[in-house]
Amino acid sequence: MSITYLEAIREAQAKALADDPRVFIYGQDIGAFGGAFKATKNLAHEFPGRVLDSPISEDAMVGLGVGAAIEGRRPIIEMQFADFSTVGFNQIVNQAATLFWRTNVPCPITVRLPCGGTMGGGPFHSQTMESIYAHYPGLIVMTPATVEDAYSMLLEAVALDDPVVFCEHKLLYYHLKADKLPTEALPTGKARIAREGRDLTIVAYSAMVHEALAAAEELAAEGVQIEVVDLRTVKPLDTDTVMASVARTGRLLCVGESWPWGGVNAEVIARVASEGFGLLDAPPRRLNAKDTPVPYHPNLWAAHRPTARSIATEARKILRS
Amino acid sequence: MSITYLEAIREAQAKALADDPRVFIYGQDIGAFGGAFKATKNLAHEFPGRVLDSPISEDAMVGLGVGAAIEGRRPIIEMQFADFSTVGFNQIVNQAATLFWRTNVPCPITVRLPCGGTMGGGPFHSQTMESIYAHYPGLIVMTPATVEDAYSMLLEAVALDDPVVFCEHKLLYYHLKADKLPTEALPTGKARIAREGRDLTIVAYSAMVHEALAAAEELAAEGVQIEVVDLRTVKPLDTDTVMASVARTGRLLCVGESWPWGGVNAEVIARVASEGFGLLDAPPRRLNAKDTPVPYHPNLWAAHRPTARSIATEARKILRS
Amino acid sequence: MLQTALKPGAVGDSTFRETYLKAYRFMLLARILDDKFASLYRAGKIHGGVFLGRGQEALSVAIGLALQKGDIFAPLIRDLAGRLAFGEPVIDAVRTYLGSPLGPMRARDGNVHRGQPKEGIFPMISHLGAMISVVNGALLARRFSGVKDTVGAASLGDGATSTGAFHEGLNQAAVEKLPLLLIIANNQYAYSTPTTRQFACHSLVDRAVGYGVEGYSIDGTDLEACVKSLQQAASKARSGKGPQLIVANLLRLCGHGEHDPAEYVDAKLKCLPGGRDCLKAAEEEMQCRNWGHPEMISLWRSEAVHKVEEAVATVQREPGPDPYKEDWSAISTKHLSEGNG
Amino acid sequence: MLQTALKPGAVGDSTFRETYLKAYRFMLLARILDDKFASLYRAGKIHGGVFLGRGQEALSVAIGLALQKGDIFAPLIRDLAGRLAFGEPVIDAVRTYLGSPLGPMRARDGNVHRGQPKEGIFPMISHLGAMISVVNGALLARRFSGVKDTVGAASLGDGATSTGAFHEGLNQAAVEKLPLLLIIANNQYAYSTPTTRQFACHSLVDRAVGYGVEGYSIDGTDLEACVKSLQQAASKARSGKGPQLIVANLLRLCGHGEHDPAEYVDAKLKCLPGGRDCLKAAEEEMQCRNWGHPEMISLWRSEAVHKVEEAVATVQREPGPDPYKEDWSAISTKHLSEGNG
Ligand SMILES: Cc1ncc(C[n+]2csc(CCOP(=O)(O)OP(=O)(O)O)c2C)c(N)n1
Ligand SMILES: Cc1ncc(C[n+]2csc(CCOP(=O)(O)OP(=O)(O)O)c2C)c(N)n1
Ligand SMILES: [Mg+2]
Ligand SMILES: [Mg+2]
Repeated sequence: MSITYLEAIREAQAKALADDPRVFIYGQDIGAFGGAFKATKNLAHEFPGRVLDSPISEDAMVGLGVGAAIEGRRPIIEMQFADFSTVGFNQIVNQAATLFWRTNVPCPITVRLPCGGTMGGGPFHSQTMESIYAHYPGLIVMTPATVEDAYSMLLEAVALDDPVVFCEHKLLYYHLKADKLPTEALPTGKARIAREGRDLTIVAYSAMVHEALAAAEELAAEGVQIEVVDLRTVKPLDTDTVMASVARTGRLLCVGESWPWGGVNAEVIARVASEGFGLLDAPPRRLNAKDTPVPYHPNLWAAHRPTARSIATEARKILRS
Repeated sequence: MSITYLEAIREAQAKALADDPRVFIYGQDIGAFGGAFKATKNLAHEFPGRVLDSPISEDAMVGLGVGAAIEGRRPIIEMQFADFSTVGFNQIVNQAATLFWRTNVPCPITVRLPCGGTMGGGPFHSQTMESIYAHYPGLIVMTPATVEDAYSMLLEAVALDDPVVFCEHKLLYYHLKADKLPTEALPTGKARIAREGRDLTIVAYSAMVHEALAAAEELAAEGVQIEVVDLRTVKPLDTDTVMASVARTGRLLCVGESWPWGGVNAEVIARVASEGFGLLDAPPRRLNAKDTPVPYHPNLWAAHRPTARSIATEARKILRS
Repeated sequence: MLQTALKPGAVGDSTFRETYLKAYRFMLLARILDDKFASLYRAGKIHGGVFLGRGQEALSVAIGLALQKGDIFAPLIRDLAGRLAFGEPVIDAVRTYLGSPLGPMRARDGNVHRGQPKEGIFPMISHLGAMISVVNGALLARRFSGVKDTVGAASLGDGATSTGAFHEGLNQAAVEKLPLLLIIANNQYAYSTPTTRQFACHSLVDRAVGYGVEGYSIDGTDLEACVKSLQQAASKARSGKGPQLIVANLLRLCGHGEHDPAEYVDAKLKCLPGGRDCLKAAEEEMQCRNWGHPEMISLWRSEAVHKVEEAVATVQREPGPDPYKEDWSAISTKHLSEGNG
Repeated sequence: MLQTALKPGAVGDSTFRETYLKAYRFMLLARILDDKFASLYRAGKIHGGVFLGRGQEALSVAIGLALQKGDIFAPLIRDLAGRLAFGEPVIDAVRTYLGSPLGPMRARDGNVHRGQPKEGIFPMISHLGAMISVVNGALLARRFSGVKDTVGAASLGDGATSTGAFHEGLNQAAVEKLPLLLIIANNQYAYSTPTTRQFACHSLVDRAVGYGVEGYSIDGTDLEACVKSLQQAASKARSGKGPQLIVANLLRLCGHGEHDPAEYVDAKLKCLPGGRDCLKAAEEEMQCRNWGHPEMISLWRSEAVHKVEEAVATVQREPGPDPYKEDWSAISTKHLSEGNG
């Protein structure tokens, strides 16, 4: 049997609903229909009254989740696309994220964001928003890159007493497969060494981990050994694991799908430069999407986002320096 | 005669309205009342029909501005507090910011955000959002630190064909004074050397420029010469000026009022580390607000944001390293 | 859909007399506490803004009295009377305004941004309209738990009806048929902005039909009308009739905040129905009906003054917050906290 | 407030006959072009989604015909007929769907996200409801310029009425008394979600009174009703009567997108009024009235097919976009562009 990244997300929600009566799911078309991506397939049927179709009201969807959380529930709010969370933004960053600090009442809400570019997605169905949400105090931001993490981290997200922005990547939904669901996982907040190497550290997360691994493969043929660090969560960010890797390799390339100004890559480089300056044998570099909206046409989209090829090219530059 | 930072903003809007018939202003309580901070005092009277009170509808306020811009107008949209732009967020980052790239029709809209902490402001009347807006392609983000820049940069913002998020700092509104309005200014996108020095570069913007200058003064007494760079605009970011300064001093401290994860400080450090690695004689460091909402009580607020004292302390650390 | 507020024959009935007097006492206490905050503000003793409920006590107290222990209340900035009637201790308000670390917001948040979620008082965030869907969520959670006979009330001003959050929140409650009381205090202004710049409908109650909820239009300065309408609305909500939209007409008898002289207020409004002082009106009503003798009222007043002065004195002796005692972490899972980057 | 759509006696009148036939031709062209997009989608020739207006052509075309050159139209995803009637060239649609760099969106945006602002067609962003206030702003700008006799139309679905943007936009237009036509195509579903999960009011037209705007409720499958109601609403808006809210009842005769088999659609709906195919209905109507002989109609059909095939053939010969020719800058002030960090 083999299971996809998307099925893992569906299974994690099924398990959360089955194990914890406090869990419910709220979002557009997630009930009988099973969601725009089928991440809640059959869940409304298996868990009557606990998987509810919402109106097209992102602000109220998140607000409702916060209110239910105050009453001890563990809501999962599905945004149909991450891009639409901009209209639920205020409730996420100012309501959910501030509740515990202001009132000492925890806010165990999970907001699922189907993120990232796909062929023909275009400017408003392709955005990644981890760099926006991670800036705000009070939020945990997860960016699983594997089927196993999609499953175990979503269960973690629901179990945590704090608001979690769960960034799942649409490009991984169907193609990424595993043989079975994991029974154990790294703790939340710990990064993972996705591939070991001694010449260069590539820090990535979400779909970019796979581009980085492909680049590492390509470079291996050239006799270069790339270490790939999968951040898993971007807030909190596992500086120790990154630093330990850079200590081994002396070189750092950060790869992310979000826009170049600020964000995960800038944060990682700033931390390494501040706390691990002496570890660096060469200037740290980063690779992001280009500084425009995400283009519709595949030709343009392929040039807009980092790919195994552009990562390999960037890596060679660093290795030469 | 002396003029405050707030009066300079009012004067810039008066001049823009007088010089350019395409300009109008739209926002809550900005008409006869002159605005919550009086940034539009008497303008409704002086320019009948061009300074309009809006309903409490931030999303529609920005949307209206974009539509008017399409028709060739130059709207200035006043948010009552930057914090409330979260409910106008979608129209700023997905409508205004994408219009030109998608349609080739420019979007000359200026969104004024009264930003930053003040005594007793609390979590929802104190936020700075430059780090959020600067992440998005299609926006220019200005953060004036002086009376002169408040005036000339706002005029620039209105004159530019692109959407500008204009971050004015409430703490500077009344206290910061100049003798007269400027007749010339640095071009948009150029940073300013606010104070020259050879031992350490402090990069700051908005209200933090003044904290940095105070720290520099304090350290001068200890025989240390601090160079203070005022970014003026955080997007685009004047990497050249920053790099040139670091080339002189070899040491870098970035200071900002926004939250620690990501944002302006991380971006500046990432650029210097990537492009000016060899210029650094010591690890670059940064100082931000603490990673919680902005506290209400002055005791807590003073500890939450960077101050001349905490900047000086941080600077000494770097100078010792 | 539109309903008249008064149940005929109710007047004079003795339990109502007690309710009325009880309401009046809370209004009086609220007025006195508000006045105290105003004077503390003028004395420079309060950081940031001070926002009063002067002129809106009748409506606000009616909300607090229509709610029962265990219900939910998301008050807005002019709801001191309702908060007190619902059970918020005077000292909570004082501690929050004066920034005492012993208050419910621990000096982290201030003035009207206070509450105790576990006691059913949801502390507003500033963004207008944002609390409605939060109340919806709490009510939905209670439905999940099989809790019956509960309601949640959310207060709003006329200006806040222009927010998208108001629309999404009320519509969501209507779709889920939640026991939500949405009370709109139309005090004629949003800060300086008159209602003509805020909406174009004849009355905000005309919105009820568009959501499929019941609507009430009342004189917010008439204590009896407020108490009876809110009670009627609350019992309807409790009995499964879904959201109830109460629109009260009244006038803000103070500035938007104490910093605001409010010269923009049209003096004529004071002479119109809804423009009078609801506290005075209640006193006159009590006289006509011969309810509560003047001596009793002045006794109540001095008791209220004493209560307020005592609370203020206590809080003023309390030390301010100590930044070194703060853990500066915004999340409850401490080992995941990033500290201060 | 609620109005009946039909002006009596209009039927048969010869200019109306022409309008009707003209409308029918655009509906036919839209249906054929939509069908072509569907087959291109099935053939894997289109990147991303394909969204059809099948079943909504009568309403959509009526919008396009009620508008004049110089007016503003913010179409939504099911407005191909209205776009064509308003003047959008067939090739613009084809180029956008096939991602030709020669199209108005230059392959940067696709499918229904197309338009030419300077021609009065505002290209939607995906966020539902977001275009209303943009149309308001354009109309306000025209008022500033003293432009009279102009209107702006914004299309919406039933689901989009649940967005805060819908509320803020319509309310804003009402406050400014702008000449906005807000057309709601209630096609019974928002993607898979039935209206019972979207709103609780009896009819969406009941919302008009709450905004103080005129409301119309029409059968969206009745071409005559659509054309006349939209013309009536447009002339009212032109003459300064403020926003007009048109709510049309109809059924989406396709999936949400072509990827969607839409098994969730209740078959009974097809038998209810509003459930029929408006194109067939118009043809039947034409037969009864003896307007346009069958031969003419089949001639029109083949002309339309030809037009569509020609456009597709042309565009398919056009080269795709070249990333190296892109300047990858999102702002117009090039010297301020950060490039690609
Ligand atoms: C979304 C949002 N925009 C702006 C503000 C700033 N603001 C605070 S109170 C207020 C006026 C509110 O008027 P109304 O709703 O009528 O309540 P009232 O003050 O009259 O009781 C405004 C504009 C806010 N708090 N939230
Ligand atoms: C704010 C927002 N949330 C979610 C979506 C995703 N979405 C796109 S179309 C659609 C359904 C729209 O239904 P309706 O408004 O009835 O229009 P219809 O498709 O029926 O014509 C949804 C949920 C969106 N585009 N915007
Ligand atoms: Mg008001
Ligand atoms: Mg629909």
